[in-house]
Amino acid sequence: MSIVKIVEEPIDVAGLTESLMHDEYGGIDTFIGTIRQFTDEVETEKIEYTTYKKMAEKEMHKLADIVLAKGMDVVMVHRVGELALGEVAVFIGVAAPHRAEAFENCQMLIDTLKKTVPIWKKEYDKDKIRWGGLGE
Amino acid sequence: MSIVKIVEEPIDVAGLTESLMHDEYGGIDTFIGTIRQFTDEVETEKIEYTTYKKMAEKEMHKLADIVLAKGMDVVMVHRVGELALGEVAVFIGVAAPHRAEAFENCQMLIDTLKKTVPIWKKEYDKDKIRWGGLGE
Amino acid sequence: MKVKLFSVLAEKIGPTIDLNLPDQFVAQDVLDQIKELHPDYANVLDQSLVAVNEEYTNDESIKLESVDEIAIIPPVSGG
Amino acid sequence: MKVKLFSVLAEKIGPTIDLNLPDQFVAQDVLDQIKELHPDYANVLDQSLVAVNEEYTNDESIKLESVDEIAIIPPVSGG
Repeated sequence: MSIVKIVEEPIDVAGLTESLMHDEYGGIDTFIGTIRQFTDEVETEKIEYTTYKKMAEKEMHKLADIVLAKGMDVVMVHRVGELALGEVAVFIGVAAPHRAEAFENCQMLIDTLKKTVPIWKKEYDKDKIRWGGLGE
Repeated sequence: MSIVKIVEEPIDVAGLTESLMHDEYGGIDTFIGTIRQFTDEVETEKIEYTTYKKMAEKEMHKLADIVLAKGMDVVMVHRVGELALGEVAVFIGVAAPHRAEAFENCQMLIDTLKKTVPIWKKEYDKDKIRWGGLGE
Repeated sequence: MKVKLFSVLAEKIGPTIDLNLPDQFVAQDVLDQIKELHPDYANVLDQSLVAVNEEYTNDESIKLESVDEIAIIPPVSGG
Repeated sequence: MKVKLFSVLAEKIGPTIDLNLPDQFVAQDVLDQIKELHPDYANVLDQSLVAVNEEYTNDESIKLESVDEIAIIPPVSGG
């Protein structure tokens, strides 16, 4: 049931949410990350995500397995390629018997994904191009 | 844009999630509460929710306003009537510029809703009927 | 004064109950009057709050003339 | 040995770079060799990790014969 992958096509938020609905779980927490227009003063026009796909999916599975081992269901999908404003870059979802653990594990998954999964963003901002994650 | 209401018909999870997607917000956290089959040993067959609707919506608006005042977008929808296993009872969603505040406020909304909003469940369990929230 | 009932109280007693409330009273007076009429539900009433005009009340004194609507709120259990 | 490059390094240098790695080495040796060839990207390389066979490495000693695939991982920025 668990879905963990990198995709190039648009993320089907409704279908992935649906996949987390099971009679045995009462609480589902989902996180949806979209392309934001403004970061403080900086205006973004689009973002290009690239990945080291095999390793990225391996790292995502490591994270998902931690949550699956606790008896929850998990969805982790990240899109790569060129994304326009408002498009969904990442969908994380956790279904659990109780809501506190759904929130806790969903947040852990997105926080850790951002630190360990080899995906990179090239941000086309109005003033210049920025590479995500790089100190200047 | 904010949607806050009590409904009798099935909750449109996909449509409500969609309503939270805006170019100005990068992070959306949603909580979906469904009818769970088992709570420890107790097997549930269906749940009937009733409400003091006018007051419930007033209390929900009080909560939503706290989050709206912080510049986020909010959805809070609770369904009442008779719900079968797996059906969605409540949908809470928060769209925010940054993910930490989306998680924090979404969890605050569902936690507080469960304490203050006049909605009651009558749980039809296999062994007997249970009224939610009542000490015995 | 018709007092609205919900949840188990509505199912057992009915959607409203008629009480004679004085010009000035506190929430506990309302709960006590119902308890006297329906001692079987003392346990639920002891866990309930009183809402006046769709707002929770605590221990404050309530003027009958300011009351448009009054309701007993058993422990809530939405979500 | 072809070393995979990603993100800004792939765009500026190319998707792979050919290095002569000894039988035994550490991650820093790989980064240092690339730095020597492309001093302009020293700043990015100083922030990068090395992955061997799709696993992050730290300071451990790596045997060339155990390496099927080696890649430079600049600071990640998904999500």
